[in-house]
This record gives sequence, C-alpha cells and structure tokens, in this order.
Amino acid sequence: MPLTAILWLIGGLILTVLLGVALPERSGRIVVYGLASIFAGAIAAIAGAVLIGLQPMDDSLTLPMGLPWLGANFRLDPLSAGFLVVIDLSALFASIYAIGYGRHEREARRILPFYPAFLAGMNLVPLADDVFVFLFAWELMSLASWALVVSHHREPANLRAGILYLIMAAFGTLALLLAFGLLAGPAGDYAFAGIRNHHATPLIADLIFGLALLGAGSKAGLVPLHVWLPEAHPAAPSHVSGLMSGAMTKVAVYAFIRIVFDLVGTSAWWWATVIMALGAAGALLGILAAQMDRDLKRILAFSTVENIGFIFAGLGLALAFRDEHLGLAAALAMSAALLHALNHGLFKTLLFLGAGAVLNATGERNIDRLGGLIHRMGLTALCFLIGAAAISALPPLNGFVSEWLTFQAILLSPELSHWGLRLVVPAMGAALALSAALAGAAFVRAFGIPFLGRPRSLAADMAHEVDRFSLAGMFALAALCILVGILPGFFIDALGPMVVRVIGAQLPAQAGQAWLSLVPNPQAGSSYNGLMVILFMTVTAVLGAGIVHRLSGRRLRRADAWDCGFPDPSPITQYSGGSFAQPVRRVLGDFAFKVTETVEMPPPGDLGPARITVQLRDPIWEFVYAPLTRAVSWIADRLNPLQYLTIRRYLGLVFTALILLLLVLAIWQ
Amino acid sequence: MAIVPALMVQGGQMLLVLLLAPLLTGFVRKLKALLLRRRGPSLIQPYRDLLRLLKKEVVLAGSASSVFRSAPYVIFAAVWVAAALVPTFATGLMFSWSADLIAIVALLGTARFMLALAGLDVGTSFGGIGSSREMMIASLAEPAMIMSVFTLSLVAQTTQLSDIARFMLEHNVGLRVSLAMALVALLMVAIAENARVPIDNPATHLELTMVHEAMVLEYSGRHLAMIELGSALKLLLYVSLIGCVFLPWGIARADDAPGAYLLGLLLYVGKLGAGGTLLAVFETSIAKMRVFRVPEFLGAALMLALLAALLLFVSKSF
Amino acid sequence: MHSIQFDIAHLLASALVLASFMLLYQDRMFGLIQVFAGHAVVLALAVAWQAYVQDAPHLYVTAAIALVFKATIIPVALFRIVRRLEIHRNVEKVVGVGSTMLIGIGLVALSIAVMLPVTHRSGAYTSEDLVFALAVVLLGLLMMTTRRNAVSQVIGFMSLENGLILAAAGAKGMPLVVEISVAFSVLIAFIVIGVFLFRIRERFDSVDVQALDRFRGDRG
Amino acid sequence: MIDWASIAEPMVLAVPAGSAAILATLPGYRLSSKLNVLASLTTFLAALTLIVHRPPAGTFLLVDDLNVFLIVLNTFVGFTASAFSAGYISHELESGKLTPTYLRFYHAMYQVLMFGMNLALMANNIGLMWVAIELATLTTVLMVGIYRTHEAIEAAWKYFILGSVGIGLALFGTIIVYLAALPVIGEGLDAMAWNVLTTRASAFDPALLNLAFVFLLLGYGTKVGLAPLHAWLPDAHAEGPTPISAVLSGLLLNVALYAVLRFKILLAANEAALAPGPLMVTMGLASLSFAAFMLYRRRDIKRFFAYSSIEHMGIATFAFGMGGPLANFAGLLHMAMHSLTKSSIFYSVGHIAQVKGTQKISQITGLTATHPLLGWSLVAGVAAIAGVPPFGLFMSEFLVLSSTFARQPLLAVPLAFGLLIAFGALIWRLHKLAFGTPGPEEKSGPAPAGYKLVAIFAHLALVFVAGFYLPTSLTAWFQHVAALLG
Repeated sequence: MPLTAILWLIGGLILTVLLGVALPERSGRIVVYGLASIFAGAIAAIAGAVLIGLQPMDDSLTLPMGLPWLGANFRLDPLSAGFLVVIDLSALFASIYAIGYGRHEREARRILPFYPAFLAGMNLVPLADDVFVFLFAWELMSLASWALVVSHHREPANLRAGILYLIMAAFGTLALLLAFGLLAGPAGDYAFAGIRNHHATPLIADLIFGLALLGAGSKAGLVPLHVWLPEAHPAAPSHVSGLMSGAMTKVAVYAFIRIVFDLVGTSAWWWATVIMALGAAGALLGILAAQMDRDLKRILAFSTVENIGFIFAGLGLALAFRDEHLGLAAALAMSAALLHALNHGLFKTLLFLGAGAVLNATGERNIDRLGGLIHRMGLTALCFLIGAAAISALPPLNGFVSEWLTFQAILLSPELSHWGLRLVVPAMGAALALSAALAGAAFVRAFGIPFLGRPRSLAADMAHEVDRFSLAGMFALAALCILVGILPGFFIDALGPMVVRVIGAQLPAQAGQAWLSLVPNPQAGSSYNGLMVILFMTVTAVLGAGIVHRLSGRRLRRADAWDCGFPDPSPITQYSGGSFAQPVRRVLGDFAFKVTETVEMPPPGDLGPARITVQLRDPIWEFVYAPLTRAVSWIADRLNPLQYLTIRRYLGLVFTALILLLLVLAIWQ
Repeated sequence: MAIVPALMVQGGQMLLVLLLAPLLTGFVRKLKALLLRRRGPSLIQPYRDLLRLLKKEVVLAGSASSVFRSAPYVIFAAVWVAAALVPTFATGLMFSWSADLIAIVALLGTARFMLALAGLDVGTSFGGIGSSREMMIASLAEPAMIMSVFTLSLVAQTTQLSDIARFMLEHNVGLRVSLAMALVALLMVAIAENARVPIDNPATHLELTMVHEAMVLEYSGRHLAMIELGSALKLLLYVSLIGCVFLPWGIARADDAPGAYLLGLLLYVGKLGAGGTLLAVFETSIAKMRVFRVPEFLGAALMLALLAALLLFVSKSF
Repeated sequence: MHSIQFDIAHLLASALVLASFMLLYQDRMFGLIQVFAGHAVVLALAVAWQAYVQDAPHLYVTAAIALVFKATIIPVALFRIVRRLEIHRNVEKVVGVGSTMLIGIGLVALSIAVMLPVTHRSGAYTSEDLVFALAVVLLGLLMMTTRRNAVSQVIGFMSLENGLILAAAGAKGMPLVVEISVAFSVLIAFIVIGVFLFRIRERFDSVDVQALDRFRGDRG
Repeated sequence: MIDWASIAEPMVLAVPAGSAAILATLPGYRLSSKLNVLASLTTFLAALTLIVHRPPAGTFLLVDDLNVFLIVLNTFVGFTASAFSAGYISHELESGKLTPTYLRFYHAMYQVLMFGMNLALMANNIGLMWVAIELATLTTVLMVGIYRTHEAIEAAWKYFILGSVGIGLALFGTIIVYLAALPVIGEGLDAMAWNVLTTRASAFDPALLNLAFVFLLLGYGTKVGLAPLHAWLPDAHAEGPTPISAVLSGLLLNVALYAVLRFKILLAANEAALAPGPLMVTMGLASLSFAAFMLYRRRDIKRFFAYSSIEHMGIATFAFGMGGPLANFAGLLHMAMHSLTKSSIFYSVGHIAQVKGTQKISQITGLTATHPLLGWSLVAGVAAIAGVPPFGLFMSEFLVLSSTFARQPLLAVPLAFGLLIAFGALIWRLHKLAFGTPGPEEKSGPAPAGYKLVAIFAHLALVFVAGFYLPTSLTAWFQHVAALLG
C-alpha cells in the first residue's frame, strides 16, 4: 500500500521535528538532514513507482483525526503522486546539500525543528482528500516555512519579509477556505469525493475560480500576488530558499490544478484567458525584475515568478483546449506545464543551492561585489552554469524541452473556436518567447558577473570550494537537468497518468518513438531529439577541436588582457551587474518599473567621480499594496480614540446602544 | 530512402556548409568593396585568414577561465549542428527530425549564451559592453524570430524545417500577407543576429560602436578561428534558411534522381549569391544606427512577426 | 376595588418617575441628595403597596431595606462625603436642563411605546409598573451620562436601581426579590465606599470622574 | 460506596467557598498560595466527576450537557491559573508591588471568584445566576484594583461602573423573562428555573421574550466585552494582576457568554420570537472588526491581548448568532479553545512582564533569543490565537468561516476581512516581541524556572492536540449541545 508507506514516512518526518528540538546542534544537523533526505528520497521513489505503474494507483485512507465526523482523508492519485515526485526530488537533494551547508548556521536550533515540519507539510498537501486536511497541511507548510524565513531574525529585513509572507499566506488560505466553503455547499460536505458530486452554479463556479486563483496564486507567486516572493525566499537559509522556490510553489500549482481542473468540474472560456494573461504578465515582469536586481538570491526568486507565469500560461492553455474538447492539444499543454513544473523544481533548487554555496564561500549576495569565482570554486560554477543554461531554455537541457512543448501547444491553438482565446494566445506566445529570451540575458548576467571576470571584493578573492555534501546535492540536480533534457520522452510518459487524470486524454507514448525522439503530435510531425542534439554537438565539437589542435598544436601563452590596448588593472572597470542590465533597463525597464536614472557629473576640473543612481519603483506595490496598508492604518487611527474616552462617554455608548435596540424593537413590533 | 545515400546527403550537406561559409563571407566583403570602388580582398581571403589564425599561437588573458577556452568549440559545434539541419540543396535530411526550427533557433541561442559568457570572462570593460548589448539585441531578436517561425509553421502545419520547405515547394501557397510580414521580420532578425550594418559593423573596431567584435576582442589564434568560422556559418545558415523557405524552388526532395540533387546544388549556390548580393547592397546603402535605436528596429520586427502570427490565428486565409 | 388598588399603584409608580425627573432637574448637590432620599421613600411606599396588594410579606423586607438603607443611610453618607470633599458646589451638567427634560420625556414615551403593547397579557399592575420602571431605569441611565461628577453619577445609578426594584416588586410573586435587593444594596454600598475609600482623596482633589479618567490607559 | 454525584455537585461550590473563608484568615502567603492551588485542584476533580455522574436537576442547581463542559473548563483553567499565580504572586511580593495583607485578600478573593463563576454556571435559576455573576463582578473589580496604582484604580472604577450598569440591565431582562414565564408556568421558583423554562419556552409571549433579550444581550454582553460595551475590558486586563487577566479572559467572558446562550435557547425554542441571530451576528462582527483595528495601535502588551479577547468573543458570538449545527459546534469549540489559549498567553505574558520589568511592547524585543522557552511559548500561543494549525482555533475558525460562506457569503466576507486584519496585527507585534536583537538599554531579568511554565505548555498541548484530533465522545456531546442551541 504505497499511501500507507508514504504516510508512515511523513510521520517519520514529523518525529524528526522532535529530534531537531532535542539533539545538540552538531549531531542534530547530521541526523535531521540525513533522515530528511532518506524520507524524502523514499517518498519520491514510492510516488515515482506509483506514477510509472509499478504500484497500484488511487488508494485512499481515512485516519481518525481532522474533522471529527469526517476523519482525515488521504488519497494517492496520479496527480498527487506526480507532485510528490516533484517536491521530494528537490527535498532529497536540498537535504543532502544541507548536511554540509548547515555547518555554517549560527543558530541552527531555529532551523532544525522546522525543516522536517516544512517537508511534512508540503508532502501532506497533495495527499489530502478532504478540505480540512488540505488546509491544515497548507497552513502547516506556510507556518513552518515562515519560521525558517525568520530564522536569521537579527536582520530587520528578514523580519519584514516574514511579516509580509505570513500575511500573504493567511490571505491565500482565507481565499482557499472560502473557495472550499463554496465548493462544499451549504450541506458542508468537506470530503473531496462529496465536492465532486456537488455541482456549483456558473456564478458560484466563477467565484470559486477567482478565489482559487487568489489562494493558489498568492502562494505560487502569480502576478500581482508575487510581492512577498523576492522578499521571503532569499531571507531563508539557501537550501530552504531552494525548496520554497522549487517545491512549495509547485504545491500551489497542484492546489490550483486540483481545484480548477478537478473539483469544480465546470469552467468558463474566460477563465483560460485570465490565467494566460496573468501568466504571461508574470513571466515578463518576473524576468525583467530579475534582470534589474543585484542580489543573487532575489534574482533567482524573481525568475521563479517568471517560471510560475510560464507554468500557469500552460495551464491556461490546457484549460482552454479542454473546454473545447481538443483532447490531444489539452494533453500537450498540460504535459508541457507539468514537465516545466518538474524542470523548474530541479534547476531552481540547483541554482539556489549554488547561490547558497557562493554565500557560504564569500558571505556576499550582491553580485556586484563578487566575480572570478569560477577560478576558486570551479565545481560550484559548473553546476550553476548548467542550471543557468537549463533555466534559459537552451538545448540540450531540460528547460528547453518544456518550452518547446509549450510552443507546440500554442501552435495548435488556431483550432480554438473562441475569438477571445485566438487573440490572447498568440500575444501570450510572444510574451513567453520574449521572457524566454530575457531569461537568457538575465542568467548570462547572473552567472557571468559573480563567477567570471575578476574578483570585485576581497571576500570574492578569498572564496574556497564548498564541502562534499553540498557538491553532491548540486551535482545530482545538475545531472537530472541533463537527463531530463536528453531523454524527455520517458518523463513525459511518466507524467501521462497525471494528464489523463485531469484532462482525460493523453499524448502518444514517447518512449517508443524512433531514436527516442519527441513527437508529441504525430500529424504535425514536429519532433525534437535532445539525445541526438547532444551527440551531434559533442561529436562536432570534439571533431573540430581535434582537427584544430592537429593543425595548430596546443601552443598557448598567458598574458594580460588586451582590451583594445588600454587594460585597466582595477576590477572596478569590469562590467558590473548594474551596467550589464543597463541596455535592457533602458529599453524595457521603463514601462514595467518606472526606472529613473540620474547622473551627477562633477563640474569640469573636479576630479570627483561621476555618479549614476538608478531607482526602480514597482507599480504593483505602489498601486495595490501601499494603499491597502495606508487604509488600514488610517482606520486604526480613526478608531483609536475610542480607547481614551471618559467613563461617562462609555456609558453614553451603552445608553445609545440600548436606545437603538429598543427603537428597533418598537418599530419591529 | 536508403540509409547510405541519406547519410551521404547529410554528410555532404554538413561539409558543404562548412566549406561554403567563408566563401559567402568573402563574397559579401568583396562585393561591398567593389560597390565602394575599392578592389577589396580576394574571395578566398577568409580561408587564408582562418589558416593564418590556426597557425598562430593563442594568447590568453591571465584572468580567462575554462569557459573562455571551451566557448569557441561549443559555439562552433552549436552553429554547425544548426546549419547542418537547414535544408540547403535537399530536403528530407537524414537527421532533420532531431531538431525542428524552434530547436534551431534555440541552438543559436546556446551559441550566443556561450559567446556572451566568454565576453564577460576576461573581465574587461569592452567584453562587458559587447555581451550586455548582444543580449539586449538577442532578447528582442529571438522572440521576433520565434514569432515568424510560428507564422511559417502555422502555414505549413509543422515546425519541422524540411517539411516546411517541402510544403512551400509542393503546395501552391501563393502570396500571403502573413508570409510577407514574416519574411521582412526574418530579414531584420537575420541582419541583427549576424551583426551586420545597421545593427553592428563587422569591420569596425571602433570601441563604442561594436557589439559582436567587442565580445571576441580577447580571442586570438585557433580560438578566434573557430569564432570566425562560427559566425560565417551563422550567416550562411540564415541565408539558406530564408532561401529554403521563401524560394524553395529546385530543392531536391527525398528519393529524387541524382540529377535533381545536382540541380539543387547549383540553384543553392545561386541563392547564396543572390542573398550575398542583396546583403552587400543593403549594407553599403545604409548607415549604422545608434545602439539605442536598435530596440526600435527590432521591436518593429517583433511587432511585424506578431502581427503575421495574429493574422493567421484569426484566420487561415491570410 | 381593584381599580383603587390599581390607581394607587399607578400613582406611586408615576411618582417615582416624577422623582426621577426632579433628580434630572436638580442642580445643587445637597438638593440632589435630598431629592434622592425622596426617590427612595417613594420606592419604599410603592413596594410596600405591592406587598400589600399581592400579600407577599417578603416584599415588606425589600421596602424596609429601601427605606432604611437608601432613604437614610446612603443620603447621610453622601452628605458627609460631599462635606469632606468640599464639592457642595453646583452639579455641572453636560446637557442643559431643558434639553435633558425633553430627552427624558422622549425616553418615557419610548418605554411606553415598547412596553404597553407587550405587557397587556400579564396582569394590569405589572404592565403599568413595568412601563414606569423602564422609564425610571432609562432616566437613571440618562442622568449617569449627562452628569459630570461622581456623586451625581452614583445617585443616577441608584435611581436606576430603584427602577429595577420597582419592576421586581411589580412582577407578581417573583422569588428572590429580597435577595436581589440585598445584593443590589451591597453593590451600592460598594460604590459609595468606593467613591469614599478608593483613596480618591489621596490621589485627586475631587471625585470628578473626569479627573479620574485623566490617565486613560495605554498612553505611551 | 459513596454517591459521587450527590457529593461532587456541592463540592464544586463548597470547596471554593470554604477555602475562601480559610484563606481569608490564614497569614503566610506561601502556605495560602499552596492551599489555593490545592482547593482549585479538588474543585477541578470534583467537576470532573460531574461528567460521569450527572446529578439530577435541583431547584437551585442544574448540571446539564451545556454547562458541564464549561464547568470542567472553568475549574481546570482556574486550577492552572492558581498554579501560575503561585509562582507569579511571590515575585510580585518580592518586587514589593503587593503586601502580605493584600496577598491574603487576593487568595481569598480568588476562591470567591471561583465560587461565583461556578455558581453562575450551575445555577438553575435565572435570578441566582444573576446574583452569582454580580458576585463574580464585584470580586474581580476588587482584584483589578489590588495594585492601588493610579491606573489600576481607574481601571477598576471604570470596570465597576460599566459592570454595574450592565448588571442592572441584565436584571431588568431577567425580570421580564420571569414575567413572560408567569402566565404559562405560574408564580414561584419554577418560573425562573432553567430546566422548566427551556421546556415551556414555546408557550411564552414572544414580544416579552424579545424585550428581555435586548436587555440581557446588552447586560451580559457588557461582561462578554462585545463592542460597544467593551470599554472596561482592556483596562481591567491590563492593570490587574496577570493571573486575574487570564481568569477574566479565559473564564469570566465565557460565563457571561454562557448566560447569553442560555437565554438564546429560550428564544430559539419560541418560533414567534424574533430570531436572536441577527443581533448577535451584528454585535459579533462589530466586536471582531473593531478589535482587529484597535490591535494596531496598542502599546501595552496585556491590553493588546485583551483586545484580541474581544475579537475572539466576537467570533464566538457571531458563530452562535449564525446558528445551525456546524456554526454552533464551531462556537462552542471556539469558546473552549480560546479560553485555553488566551490564558496560556497571559501566563507567558505575565512572566515576560516580570523578566522585562515592563508591559510596554516597545521595550520588549527578541524574546526567543533572550528567553528561548518563554519566547517560543509566546510564539506558539500567538500562532494559536491567530488561528493557524496545528492549533485548535484553526478548526473552529475554519468551521465558522466555511459554514457561513456557504450560507451567507456576504456575512463571511467581513468576517474573513476582520480575521485577516487581526492576523496582521498579531503577526506584526509578534515579530517585534519574539525576534530581532534586544536593544542595549533593554533590561531583562533571569528566566523563570521551568516548572513555572508547565501550565503554559499544558494548555498549549491541549490546544495543539485539539487542532487535529477531537475524541469522538467529546465531539458527539459537542454536537448534541450544538443541536440543543438550535
């Protein structure tokens, strides 16, 4: 019984919490992270086995907990199994990484107990089969991750991030709660099975959709609910940041799919357009912000916003196709979205782990104070490079495969009958293409500035390679990125059952295709074969190199950089993150962030440096969040005097209340 | 069709592009010189340059890392593989299914990614200028390219390049608004991607105006040779891409008679010549534009391509 | 026969309301206390009459309590307090007498409007008594909210409480009336002692509640 | 074999009363504080036996499904609070804030208060219940003023005046209820006995019941702390000794709400009477949203949590106002969970105020760093009171919200909104209190001995378990009561 086994493992995680509290920090670190990696790995293995059919699907279980009259219902169906795999692959390697990384934590006691709790929460959400368990696990996940966000509590910025995060999380939970309230109906049947039977009226369904979008979106980082992401994800310890970006956002995606594709049952055409519009906007805004920022971990968090946008765009497409009963197309879009979820889980975790390694080695997150790290931490640099290439959707790595599938799905969308969709989809395609290209730029910057060139600070110069565990975690993820990139067929087939579960249709089996190439849509016959591409590239590269070395030997002389004849030894003259971003900032930053550049030139003869100051203002924050906070404090100020009235005035309040009620009564009678 | 001839065609094509690439570059240079009333270098000058570079030793900047050293080979490999998959004189290449048009665009993206990293690697100011501008240009050019790819594949019902070519060849596509727009967009992208005037000037080393040259500034010897060959290949790729899609006539199809192949070959060389001529004329008749006008140029391309795709989405008949 | 009983009950109850109005009207401290004593006496009479009518002897106890405690002890205590604390100055009001009166009349109207339609089922005395009792209660509350200083607020509260006792006595055969009136007397004793013994003189110059409120918690 | 039922019932009242008398005479505070704990413990045990052996309804005393759980809860929290105060009050004596005489008075009053509340809960007579609640009020007034500081006396005075007025209104309501019962049941005690009233309520004159309910809601509502009758509550909590704040929030509010519920049952039983729901829903919402906004400007930590008590009483009242099995269940659960959680919070706050030597939030920072055990207990408590799992309040709030939204979406929106606002305030303050680096000028005494924190963690453990597991027996009986509430 896979479900039982998984629940036992989760129970193990929960017990690990106690170990985290009890054990001394040194041994606690090894035990907690060791156990966490074991449990996560086991869950991933079981769920994977379920997904590829080695284990029976769809088994359910009810524990005597949760809502008394309902019990705690759990179910393991393909959808949940798939997301468990996504979650626990990240969790597994992040935990291994943490065994070494954790050594540098000053207050490990603030992390060790919450880390396994966080994992447990994330694992419970996909298994939940009734509303209470779902929200319980959901909140547990939020709470534990919040504790991890504020674990470095001595930096005020982290505390602000914690507040913002927890409030946004509560907002999301409330939205989901209300959505479930509508789903359950007045009868209050909170079991998912009951919800599926109870069909909502169109209006209610629309309401549910909106609430689900708010709830899941606020956790996933869907624009405009993404503001907490770049604050909270970097604040946590790096392996946790990796999980929050790589795994937790996927849990939110799962919640969205579960509610909108599975539980509601019906859907309206405009839902898809809304999702796609938000997704595309998120992809663009996220990657632009990533291009502008200087903090390595914030860059990664913003790129998460982009990828989430990408995933949601795919989901929207799938929904649109499903509405019009275009089974194959819907399956294609859904597979693309799910595969991208898996990929993002892999390379975003990898990148955060890399950023953590840099942070450990140098104590710096600001890329403008780094540089030349590749000479001192070559292995980390290699892993980070693979991750960066993968996330920039470069063949033959995995990021490209999901992007390619999404484009293939978009190319099928002229079959859609609804005019609105026909207008939105190509625009979305353009936005996605643009954001993909920008991602390339962003990650050239994110890798090039810190790792290449010459060190810009002493810390960067003193850097040293990280420990074996950290490297192991990163290399495993990098290997997976490559594997998914060159053998996508198997993974897409593995995702098949999930797609069938929510779409009802499935792609033709890919593993059977000639030369293991990818032919999602036989009658179009478009195909891609990562294996071949990598083979070709290696062959040609080796061939070329061989021939060249044969012709010209390996003569090589080290010298100063030429730099058009006037090299400057000072590393400040290198291009920095800020200057690298300048062209894109000038071109696109303006409409998104109201960028203002001011240059202060010293008067002629003055030898002082000229300064350029750049200001970014996030319109979403200014026009949505700031007014809200202002409103709350305004009301609070207006009400506050009620604390300082005289007794006589309080009596007056009682008196008026009494008179009012009596009047009501007199009129009512 | 049988394996052996298929392999021959595939291999022949790969060799062909490799051999013709420098020639095309040389041809364009020569033509530009003639148009400017200069004698100009001989057609085979690029081959000479490559050999000379190969003979020279590599002078490597002290701060250069393995990225810098491996980049030329990766770039070369990526571009070559991409070029190998573009039908030149024959469709139905043996390995054409291993990458479709989107993948080809992405392969060029890989090459660009490595090149930009190489530009940053030495840690000079010029390398940085080059990379950042290159990425800015690319981040507009690539979506434009993708959108015109969309247009093509919406017409041809596939993203498989050789299938698109065959479709263009066999079906009477006729003159279509969308295709015209896509063509224009594609041309603009091609100019940008190959660092030609007015986006960039391949001949200049005037620091502040260069983009591509600034990235490869630190390269020397065999590395530079690979880079040069790579960019030559890229130019050839674009010309033959446009050729095989928009003027596919004469491309030999699978299981055609050898004669057809020969004809295709001749026509292909002709197309290259025509493309080169057009490029030379265009470059000599226009001045390089400021870097920050480039986005407008490419933005126009993007809008055109998007419009083309949009038209097709709305109705197939455009 | 019933009618005369009814009329007397009616008379006494309305007298109580009248006394409340006089309390509202009164603006000298000593006068206020005297009027309150009168108020208590009227209450005692009304309760005694109810005791006689319902022949419920325990109500006599209540009447006695009212007479002894409220009509004599409390006023005396208040007199002493007022003298001790030198506050036998005018009772400063928040609202002018005229408007207070108007509001008071409005309240009486309200209590009639609320009560009469309701209570016709339960016997006649009760109904009348309840109307007046409610009126007295509301007037007492009004007095508490329109007076600034503690003694007059206390008096307002006690008049309110008189109204309650009247209602309780009016409720035919209601048990525990005595206990309740005792409990209330304790409450009042506490209040008076509170005013007296809360060390208020140690801390404030007057028992003006506003002075007491000067420090309304949570400032800084 | 002793008949427990006959013994237990009087014991629940007699033990506090008797021990109060003894404590009033005992000198040394050490002994008396121990005795206080002992008395509370025995009361609790006696109350426990009531669950199993239910005595028959007497003329004055009644133990039925509705009140027995409140009695047990009441005595339990009373017990833990006495244990906490044993540790707390000694420190107050050492710090010279209290004198032994006042301590003796304090302990006696504590037991009187217990007696009053238990009596109010067990009374089978609306008049007796009123008297008991008045007694409880008086004692708490005295306890609130016990420090005799300027603020304390002001708070006590405010509490006293407002409380007395409330009590007065409640009495008027009680009288009217009696009048309503009079024609149906006839004169005498029966017309005031719960068990009789509840059964015959359908025959009462609805108009009278409505009138009565207005007065009762305002009267007892003042003690529940519903806005706009709440004014006494924050100051009384803030200025009194912390054990009393805990008892006020944890118990007295519940007792008052229990009284309102009792009368609500009467109205619910009578079809013709106006539904009490709308009134309670309105006042509940008002209290919730009002308190939520007030939280943002509080500077005193105890007053802060006092406002959160107002908020939660608002939620419970709202739930009962909504009615229906789900909402009522949620309301009962919410009452129980809130009193456990809030009292534990006040225990922590008491220790915090002692170690930091202040109640000003601005002068308390980084507790988890300076006093880990205390700090984390506060974090857990606030998380629980904010309604996040794995704590019990999550379940109750979940049920209130979802059931409301399914029936009256428009009502659920302000509810959710208020909850979110309050959540924000709680979290905001929590970060300030529990995390960050303490300022240099901030004084912080030695952490309290572990055993003093047992009560806190006992409560939190209960709330934690209730968060995901309620024993079926408990549930069945909650549901029975919920059905009874209508």
